[in-house]
This record gives sequence, structure tokens and C-alpha cells, in this order.
Amino acid sequence: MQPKISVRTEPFDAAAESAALTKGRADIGALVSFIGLCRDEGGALAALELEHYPGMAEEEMARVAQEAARRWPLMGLTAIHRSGRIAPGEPIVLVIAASGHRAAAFAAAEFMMDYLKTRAPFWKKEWRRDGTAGDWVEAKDHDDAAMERWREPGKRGE
Amino acid sequence: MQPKISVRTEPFDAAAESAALTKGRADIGALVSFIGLCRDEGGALAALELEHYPGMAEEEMARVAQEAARRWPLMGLTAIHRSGRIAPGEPIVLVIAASGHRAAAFAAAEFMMDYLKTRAPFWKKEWRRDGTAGDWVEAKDHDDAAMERWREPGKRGE
Amino acid sequence: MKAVYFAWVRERVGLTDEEIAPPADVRTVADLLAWQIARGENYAYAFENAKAIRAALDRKHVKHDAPIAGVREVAFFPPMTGG
Amino acid sequence: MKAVYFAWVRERVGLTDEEIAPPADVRTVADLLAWQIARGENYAYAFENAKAIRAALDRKHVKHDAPIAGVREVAFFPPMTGG
Repeated sequence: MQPKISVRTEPFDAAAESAALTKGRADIGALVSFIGLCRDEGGALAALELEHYPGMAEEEMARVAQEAARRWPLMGLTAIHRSGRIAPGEPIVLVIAASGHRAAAFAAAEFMMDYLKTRAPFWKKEWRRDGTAGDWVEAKDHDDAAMERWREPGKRGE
Repeated sequence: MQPKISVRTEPFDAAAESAALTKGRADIGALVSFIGLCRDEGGALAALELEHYPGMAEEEMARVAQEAARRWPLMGLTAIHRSGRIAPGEPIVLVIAASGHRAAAFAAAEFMMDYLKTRAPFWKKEWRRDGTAGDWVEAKDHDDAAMERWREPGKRGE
Repeated sequence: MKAVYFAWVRERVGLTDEEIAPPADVRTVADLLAWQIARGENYAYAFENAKAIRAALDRKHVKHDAPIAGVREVAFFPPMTGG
Repeated sequence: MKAVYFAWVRERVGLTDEEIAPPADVRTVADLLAWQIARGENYAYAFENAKAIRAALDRKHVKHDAPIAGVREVAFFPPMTGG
């Protein structure tokens, strides 16, 4: 199982990525997809600007994917992260995990997201509707906590 | 938030169902989709025949969806289960959960699947490639265990 | 009262559904299972292992000690295997 | 050694990357941060709160006590907010 990792500016086609994982095989019982979207709760956001560390972003995503593949019996794993300006409602990140059974697929997809959030070198800057630059999005403690729980014994689906 | 529940024989379009949940809104940050597929490990399976209890199947799926909506702050929840003959590699069930944040979306989607597995009145019968009827698929203890863990305190994403 | 059967319970009984009229002393699902077993070989075969039988009354899951008074539809089926 | 900066570290330093040549007694990432702060106001502003700065050596996350000997590329950036 070779994970597919990609960083790119253009949108992704989640359905096509899912189809690529399942095509021509009948051993996959569970496919879990996560799509992270640009959210605007206050109505003042024009876009998020996603900056990344070229080279390291892909390498770190690949390291996380290899760790997921080591932990769970996966038949497919795709992670695509966009960079550049992304408007509210648009997709930012896609993770798809395929496995024989649902527990492994759910756990692997959530593990990927928890690790990508805190280990993949991406940063979000807000741009406001009035054309001015907003703040850099701050990292959240609960994201670190979400990652840490995968270090505990008795991890899910393993 | 009104969950969408459906039981039907024809395939579903997961991308269209996702798009229906997110269209025209910018408050959804996380979309988790689960697709359960007909699996054939041994190579002897012609199809699974999905039998269901019309009326109760939809009602029970709706009850589980309402319970998920009560537990997590969801902005969309879709559950589609197919009935009839389904060939290996084809999709059987789709669950999509939309929320502001990923922990709630992951937990709600996995909760839906764990509950549907053990509470929704569907049964699978195997049909072999030689044309003969195989066994009725037996319920698995680990599916009951998967459901039971949602009763424990400190449930995820709540 | 309408009885409906699914999966291998349906195959063993040989019917998808039927009208049944159990006597007044059949008060619970467990009573109904015992009464069904006495109705014939097909019923005895279908319901021989009561632990393997799930029941629903008017489309809601119930345990075997649930009372059947006033129920219009009782369903018998094996543990579910959807999803 | 090439230094690269991202997000608000990049904005405060005012550069995306540069060649740096720290003296021999700068042995760890922490040493490098202290040395950077002394290089000017923009560096002092960027690196004033060392706890808020993450570092990578040759594209791998490291802690501040990591030795920098032999490293070709050092990166400084805030905690990540992708996903």
C-alpha cells in the first residue's frame, strides 16, 4: 500500500480520489473520507491564505501516512492538502482511508487529520472582506491533545 | 438540522450527497463520509442480498440519527442504506456527518455506523458464484462491543 | 395481530407474514415464542434457539419480557447484519 | 547554512530565506535563536518568544536542544495550523 500524498493549489475531486482507491478490487469493506472546509462563522472572512513549507509539507504528510499504514491494515490512503487562497465554503484538505473493516478506516483517517493538524508545516492567514489582512490562525491546545491521545495504550482499531 | 434517511435498491452518489449538505453555506468545517462496500475476500461470492424490514428500517435509522444529532453539534447528517442484491466492490451504505469541527463529525459518523450495524433491521445473505445460496451473515460480537463503548462516560467529541 | 418474519426466521417459518391469534395467556414476547414453537415443525425449527431471536413490537426493538397487549405487528428476526 | 522562515516569523523577519553563518559556539537551535535575536530589531521581534517558535532541521521537526552541526537548512515557524 503506497499512500498518495499531494500539496496543490487547485481543488480536489473527492469522488475521483475515492474511486481510484476502490477501482477493480473487492477486498475493501470500509472507506472513510474527511474533507476539511474553509469556515467563516462571523461573515467577515474573504479567504484563508494557506502557506506551506514546500518539500517538508509533502515529506511530513508522507511520514504521517507511513505511521498510519504501520498501525492499521490499510488498503489505501490518500491525503491532499491545498495551499494558496481558499474562500469560505471551499475544501482545504482531503483524507481517505480504505480498509477491510470500518474501525481501522475511521481510526486511520482521524489519526491522519490529528497528526496533519499539528505536524504538517501549513499556516493559515485570514484575509478580511474589507481587503485587509487579518490574523494568523493560532494553533489550538485541543489539537495537540487530539494528537497526544494516539500515544496512549489501547489505541482504536489497532 | 433534519437528517436525511433513505433505504433504496439503486446506488447512491456520495459526492452529490456531500454537496447537498455543504451547498450555499460556510459554517461547516468538517465533513466525514463513510462508505461500506460489499467485500469478497475468498473470491467465491457472487453477491450479498440485503433484506430489510420496510418501515422499521427507516424509522430505526432516523432514531439513531436523532440520537447522533442530540449528542454532537451537527450541521448535516445523511444515512443511505441499500437493499437487494449487491455485487462485490459495490457500495452498501453511506453515512455523512457535517459539523463545525472534525472531532464531532468523526464521532457522529462512527456512532451512526456502530448503531446501524446492530440496531437497523437489515440482514445479509450470501449468494455464491456457482449460483447456490450461501449462509446468512452472522452478527459479530465486536459489532455489539463497538456499539456499547458509546455508552461509556467521556464519549468522543461531545 | 400481524406477525412478520425476516432472514432465516422467514425461511424456516416459510412465510413472510401472517395473522396470528394467540390465546389470552400469551402475554409477553417470550410467551409468544413458546406458543409459536408448538404450532408446527417449521415454527419449532425457526424458534428453537430463543436466544438467537430478536423481536420488534410495532417496529420498535423490545426484549423478550416485553408485554404484547395492544400490539398490531410483531416481528421476529435474527441479530441484524446491516451496514 | 540556509535559514527559511514561514508565516508571521517570515513577516517579522522580512525575508523568506537567507544564507546565515553563525559562529562556531552556536551549537543548538536554542543557540541559533539567541544569535538571531541579536542580529537586529526585526529578528528580535520575530524570535522574542522562543516558546512560540518551532524549528526544523533539513525538513524534520526538532526540539530547541537539537544540534545544528552539518545541517544545510534550518526553518523557523509558528505552531502549525493546517488541516
